[in-house]
Amino acid sequence: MDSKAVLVTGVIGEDVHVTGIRILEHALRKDGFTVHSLGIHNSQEDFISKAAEVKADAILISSLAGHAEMLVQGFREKCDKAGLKQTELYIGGQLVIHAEEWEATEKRFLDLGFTAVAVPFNPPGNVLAELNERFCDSRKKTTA
Amino acid sequence: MDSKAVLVTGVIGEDVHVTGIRILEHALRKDGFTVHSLGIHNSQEDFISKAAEVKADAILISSLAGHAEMLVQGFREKCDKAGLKQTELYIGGQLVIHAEEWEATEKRFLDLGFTAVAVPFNPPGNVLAELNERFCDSRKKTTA
Amino acid sequence: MEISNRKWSDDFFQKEREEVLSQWSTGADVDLDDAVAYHKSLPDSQNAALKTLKAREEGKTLLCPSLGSDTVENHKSLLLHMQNEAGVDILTSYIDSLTRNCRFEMASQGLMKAEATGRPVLNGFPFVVHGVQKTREVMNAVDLPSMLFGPTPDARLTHEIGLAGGHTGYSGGPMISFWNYTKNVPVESVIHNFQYINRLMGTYEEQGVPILYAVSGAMPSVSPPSLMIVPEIIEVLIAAGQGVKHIQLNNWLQGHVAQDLAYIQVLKEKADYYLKECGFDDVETITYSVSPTGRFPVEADQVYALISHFTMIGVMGGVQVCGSRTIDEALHIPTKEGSAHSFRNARMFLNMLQPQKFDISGHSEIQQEKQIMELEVDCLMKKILEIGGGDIVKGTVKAVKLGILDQPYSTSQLVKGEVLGVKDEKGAARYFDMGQLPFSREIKDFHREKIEAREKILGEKVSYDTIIQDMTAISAGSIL
Amino acid sequence: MEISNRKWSDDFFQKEREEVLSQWSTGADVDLDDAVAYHKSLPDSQNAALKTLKAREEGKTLLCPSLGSDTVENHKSLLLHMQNEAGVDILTSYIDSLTRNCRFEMASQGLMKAEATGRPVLNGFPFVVHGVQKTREVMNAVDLPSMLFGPTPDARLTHEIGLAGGHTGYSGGPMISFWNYTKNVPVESVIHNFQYINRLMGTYEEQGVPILYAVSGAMPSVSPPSLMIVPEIIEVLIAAGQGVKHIQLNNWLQGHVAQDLAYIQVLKEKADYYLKECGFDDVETITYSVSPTGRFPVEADQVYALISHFTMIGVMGGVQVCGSRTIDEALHIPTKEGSAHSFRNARMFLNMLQPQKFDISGHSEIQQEKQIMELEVDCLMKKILEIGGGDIVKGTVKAVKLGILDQPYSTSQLVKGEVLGVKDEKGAARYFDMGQLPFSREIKDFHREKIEAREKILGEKVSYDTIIQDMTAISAGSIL
Ligand code: B12
Ligand code: B12
Repeated sequence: MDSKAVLVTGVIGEDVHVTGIRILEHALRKDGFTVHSLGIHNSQEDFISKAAEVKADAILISSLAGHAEMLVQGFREKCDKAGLKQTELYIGGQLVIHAEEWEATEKRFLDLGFTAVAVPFNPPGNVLAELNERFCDSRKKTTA
Repeated sequence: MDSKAVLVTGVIGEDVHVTGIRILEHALRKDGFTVHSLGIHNSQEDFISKAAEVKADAILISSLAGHAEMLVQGFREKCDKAGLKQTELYIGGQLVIHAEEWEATEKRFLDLGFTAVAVPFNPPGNVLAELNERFCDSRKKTTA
Repeated sequence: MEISNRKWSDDFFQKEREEVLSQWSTGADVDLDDAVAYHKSLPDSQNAALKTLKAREEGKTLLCPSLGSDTVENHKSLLLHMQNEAGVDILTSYIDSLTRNCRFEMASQGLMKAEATGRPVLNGFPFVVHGVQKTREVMNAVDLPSMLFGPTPDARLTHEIGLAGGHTGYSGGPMISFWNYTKNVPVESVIHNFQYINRLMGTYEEQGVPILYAVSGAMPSVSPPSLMIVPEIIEVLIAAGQGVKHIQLNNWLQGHVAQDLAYIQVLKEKADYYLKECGFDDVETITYSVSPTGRFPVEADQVYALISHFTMIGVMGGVQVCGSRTIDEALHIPTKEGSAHSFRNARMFLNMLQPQKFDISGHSEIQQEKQIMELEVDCLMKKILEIGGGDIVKGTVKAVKLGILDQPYSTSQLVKGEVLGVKDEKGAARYFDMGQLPFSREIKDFHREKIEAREKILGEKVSYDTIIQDMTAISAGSIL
Repeated sequence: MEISNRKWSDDFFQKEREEVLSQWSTGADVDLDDAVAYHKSLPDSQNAALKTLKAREEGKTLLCPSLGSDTVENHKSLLLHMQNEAGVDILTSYIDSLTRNCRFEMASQGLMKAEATGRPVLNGFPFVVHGVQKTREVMNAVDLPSMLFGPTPDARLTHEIGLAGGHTGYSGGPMISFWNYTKNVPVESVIHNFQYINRLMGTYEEQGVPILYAVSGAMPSVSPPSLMIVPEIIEVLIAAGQGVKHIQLNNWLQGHVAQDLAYIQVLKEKADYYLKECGFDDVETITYSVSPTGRFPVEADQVYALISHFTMIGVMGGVQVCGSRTIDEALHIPTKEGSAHSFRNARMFLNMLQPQKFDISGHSEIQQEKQIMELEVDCLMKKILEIGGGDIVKGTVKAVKLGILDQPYSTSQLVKGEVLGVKDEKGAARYFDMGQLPFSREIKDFHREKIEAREKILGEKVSYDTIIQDMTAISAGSIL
C-alpha cells in the first residue's frame, strides 16, 4: 500500500478540543495518508519524538483553545535541531482568542516557521483538498 | 371643566396609521385636554378648517408612512394665512422612510415651521409628559 | 346593479376595464393576450400558485418577505438581494401608499425625485406610474415568483399593470382594506373594486395562468382571531364568486402559541367548509403566517427573537408560506440588508425545527382555543349569511352597519368600532368589549372568565389603559 | 485508602487541604472562617443556590451566561456588563484552561502579558494566580451571584480560592472532566479530586453557606441523552456522598425538541430517584439547560436563531436556569458586547414564551423518548451499582474499564471509546454503535429501527461519514 505521506497529528498544550483533528485524521487516512495520532495534551517534545520515530513528512498541530502562539514558540528550531529539517509543520484550529484579521494571524504563525496555517471553519472536505494539494507539491519538491 | 388647551389631532395624507394618535388622544383627554380628532386621511385644509372652527391652541399631526415631508410643505404659511398665526403646530410619528440621524429629521420639520417634532417610539406616558410641559410653557407664553 | 356575490358578466367587466385602464397613461399598454403569453413563457417555478401548491404536497414551508422600493433599479436589486442573499422562496412587491390611494400624480413626482436623487422617496413600488414593461423588467431579472402586496380600497389599475407585468399573486382583500385603509369609503365600494380584481384573476385562471390571491381579513390589535377569520372567509367567498381558484389564507400571528396555532387550523378548516357550503368545489387553499403588526422593538436582538418566535409558530402550524417582519421594522422601511439578516434568521430556525416534524396540533390547549374560535366563527358566519339571504356580500354590507362585523382601531368612520380586545393572564387575546357581536352565553362566559383571571393577577380591573399596555407590550420586551 | 463513596473523614480532608493550599503562594490566604463570614455578609440574592431555589418555587427561568476574562479589570467589567446590559440573573467566571490544568506558572505569565498589553491573553479568569482578595474585588463590584465554570480534573486549589473569594457555585464534575478534559488521568484520581471539592462545598454548607454544584456528566457529540444522564447521576451521588446539598442538573441540549425535553424530565426524575435510593434525603435539585457544544455557525443571524431555539427548549422544559452560547461563539472567546446581544435575544424569547405556561410535557413523542431513555438509564445505573457492590464510585471505576460507561470522542486514552451516535431521520441522536453498553434487545431494536428510517431517506447505509456530517450539520445551517 502506497502512502501519500507520513503524518503526525495531535493537539498541543492544555487544549482538549479533539473533535476537529479526529475528523481530519479519519479523512486523511481514507485518502491514503499514514497518520500517527497523538490525541490531546502534547508537548513540543511529544511531537518531535514521534516524528523522528516514524520519519514523518509533516507534523499537523491542532489548537483551538486560543493559546497556540504561546505553545509553539521555538518549535521550528527544536525540530531542526532534532534532525527534522525536512519535516513540514502545519497548524490549524482557532489560533487566537481575540477577533483579529486572518492575515495577521496567518503571518504570526508563518513567522514562527510553519509551512502553512489552516483557516478556521473549513469543512473536512476543504481541509483535505487543501492538504492534498500542498502535499503533492511538497512531495514533488522533496523528490526533485 | 377647565381644559388645558384645545387640540386638533389627525393623520395627514394617505397614511392609515391611526393607532398611535388614538392612544395619544385617549391619554390627552384623560389628562384634561380638549381633543378634536380627525382620524386618518386628512388634507392640510381639513386640519385648518377644523382648527379655525374650534379655535385650536395647537394642531397635532401624526404621520407614520414616511411621506410626511411631502405632505406638510407650506402648511405653516397656509395656517398663517387662515388666521391661525397663534396656533402651534406639532408633528410626530415616523417621519422619514430612510434611516437618518434624528437631528436631521427634526431640523427638516422645524425649518418647515413646526413648533416641535416628537421623537418616534415614545410610550404614551412620555409623549404626554412632553406635551404637557410644552403646553404649560406655551400657555404661559400666550398669556404673558 | 345591486352588489351581490354573483359572478360579473363579461360585458359589465369589460366596460369597467375600459374606464380603469384610462385612469393613467400606462393603462393603454395592458393587453391580456400578451400578458397570458408572457406568463406562459415563464417557468412554473416562477408562479406563486404552483409553487405554494407544490410546497403543500411536499409538506414544506416556504419563506416570503414583504418589501418594495420605488425605482426599477432599487426594486430589482432589492428582489435580487432577497433571492440571492436572503434565500427566500417567494418575493413580494409592496405597492407604495400613494399608488394604493390612486394618487398617481403624487407618486409620479415622488418617483422622479427618487430617480433624480438616488434616495428612496416612496414606500413601495409605484406599479401604475411604471407600467407593464418596467414591471416586467423587474420580473425578468429574478427567478422566483413575486406577488403584489398591500391592501387598499382600489387597486384595480395596479392589478392590471402588476399581473400583466408578471406578478402571480396579490396579498390584500376587501375587508382588510375597508377596516384598515379607508376613512369614508363604503364597504360595498371596496367589495366592488375587489370583485373587479378577483374577476381579473379569474380571467387569468380561465386562460390557464394560476394566480394566488391572499386574503387578509383584518389587522389584529390584540384581537381574538375570530375578528380576523370571519372577514377572511368573507374575502374567500367573494373571490371564489369571481372565479379565483388559488387562495392563500393569511394568519396574523400575535404570539400566543396555542391561540395562534388554533387560528391556523380554524381558518383553514372553516374556509374550506364555507367554500363547500357555498358551492365552490374547485378552489385550492394554502396557508401563510406572519408576525403581528403591532409596534416592534427597536433593538435588533429582540426582533431576532420575535422572528424566531413567529417562525416557530408558522412551522408548528404547518403553513406553506411563512412571512416575517425584519430587524429594522420599527425603524424604517426594511433595507435589503435588514431583510436578508431577518430571513437568514428565519431560515435557520425553520431548518432546526421543520425536519423534526414535531406535531403538537392535538394539544389540549390548542383544541380548547379551537373549540371556542369555531363557535365564534360559525355564530358570526351564520348570522351574516342569514341577514344576506344566503348571499355573503349582501350579508356583509348589512353586518357592518349593524356592528355584527366590527373591528377595534379601524380607520373607517363607517364602522361601529365598539369591539375591543385585551390579553388574558397568559397573553392570549380575549374580547374586552363584544360590541354588537351576536355571541352566545357560552362564548361570553369564556372570555369573561379569562379576563377575570388576568384581573386577579393584576389586582385591579382591566381597563382601557390595560389595552394600551397590551398593544405596546411586545415592543417593550414581553408578551405581557 | 481505596476510593469509595464514603464521606471523607475530617483528618483525611484537612491533611490534603494543607497540601493543596501550598500548591501556589495564594493558597496561604485562604481562611475558612473568614470566607464564611464574608459569604454571610453578602445578601441572599447574591447566593446562587438560594436564588435558583427561589426561581423553582416561583416557576421562573433565570438566565446565566458563561464567560470570563483574564485581568481583574477585564473580568469585572465583563460581569458588570452582563449584569447591567445583558440583564442576566446569575453570573459565571470561566476558569482559563492553563489554570484548569494547574499550569499556574504559565497562567501567571499570560496574566502579566495581558496586564501589560491590555490585550486579553488567557481564555478565562486565573483564580489561583489572582488569589482570594482579587477575586472578592470582582464579587464586590457586582450584585448577582457568580459561579465558577469549567470542568477539569483538578480544580481543588481553584475552588479554595474561588469559594473563599465569594463564588457560590461551580459547574463541572468528575465524569465530564474525565471524559472530555483528560488524556491519561485515571477516573479514580479525578473522582478523588472532586470528592475534595465536594467535601469543601459540604463544609461551607455545614457552616450555613449554601453552594450550588452543577453536575455535567459528559459533553454530547450527537449523543443519545443516556450517555449524559448516567454520568450526571454518578456525579450527583458522589457529591451527595461528601455533603453537597444543592445540585444543579445540567442538560446539554442538542436541538431535537422531543428528545431534549425528555432528557430534562428524565435527568431530574432519575437524579431524585437515585438520591433517595442511595439514602440522600435532603439534597435539593434544580435544572439548567444550554445549547450544544458542537461547532456553531459563523453568521450571527443564524446563531440568533439557535439562541432562540435553545431558549425555547429550556423554557418549555421548565428549567430554572437557562444558559446560552453567544453570537460570536464560533469566532472567539465571547466579547461582552456579543454576550449582551445574545442574552437580550434569549430574554426576549423567554419573555414571549414563559408567561404562556404552555405545557407540552405530556406530548406522546416526548413520552416515547422518555420511556426508552429511562430504560437505558436504569439498565446502566443498575449494572454500575451492581458491579460496585452498591457503591457508585467503585462501580464507576470498574464500569469505565469494562466500557459499560463509555463516550464518543473522549479525549481520554483510558476510555473504550466504542460508542458512537448518529441522527435519525428527524434529527434525534441514536446509538450507531453501542460498544459494551449492556443494553436489552428492546433498546437495541429501538435504535436500529430509528437508524433504518434515516437510511431509507438517505438511500444508503449510515456510516462514519454520516456521523461527521451530523456533527457539523448545525454549523452548516440545519439540524440535519
Ligand atoms: C466543541 C467545543 C468544545 C468542546 C470540545 C470537545 C472536544 N473534546 O473536542 C468542549 C466543551 C470540551 C470545549 C471546551 C473548551 N473550549 Co471550546 N469549543 C467548542 C466549539 C463549540 C466547537 C469546536 C469543534 O468541535 N468544532 C468542530 C470541528 C469539526 O471543527 P474544528 O475543530 O475547527 O476542526 C476543523 C478545522 O478547523 C480543521 N483543523 C483543525 N485542526 C487542524 C489542524 C491542521 C494542521 C489543519 C490543516 C486543519 C485543522 O479541520 C477540522 C475538520 O474540518 C468551538 C466554537 C465553534 N467553532 O463553534 C469552541 C471554542 C473553540 N472553545 C473555546 C474555548 C475557550 C474553550 C475552553 C477553554 C472554554 C473555557 N474557558 O472553559 C474549554 C477548553 C478547555 C481546555 N482545556 O482546552 C473557544 C476558543 C477561543 C478562541 N480560540 O478564540 C471557542 C472558539 C468557543 C468560544 N467562542 O469561546 N470546547
Ligand atoms: C401597525 C403598523 C401598521 C398597521 C397600521 C394599523 C393602524 N390602523 O394603525 C398597518 C398594517 C395597517 C400598516 C400599514 C402600512 N405601514 Co405600517 N406600521 C405599523 C407598525 C408595525 C406599528 C405602528 C404602531 O401602531 N405603533 C404603535 C403606536 C402606539 O406608536 P406610534 O404610532 O409611534 O405613536 C406613538 C408616538 O409616535 C407618538 N405620536 C404619534 N403621532 C404623534 C403626533 C404628535 C404630534 C406627537 C407629539 C406624538 C405622536 O405617540 C404615540 C403613542 O405613544 C410600524 C412599525 C413599528 N413602529 O413597529 C409600521 C410602519 C410605521 N409602517 C410603515 C409602512 C411603510 C406602512 C405601509 C405604507 C406599508 C406598505 N408599503 O404597505 C402601510 C401604510 C399604507 C398607508 N396607506 O398608510 C413603515 C413606515 C416607514 C417609515 N416611516 O420609514 C413602518 C415603520 C414599518 C416599516 N418598517 O416599514 N402599518
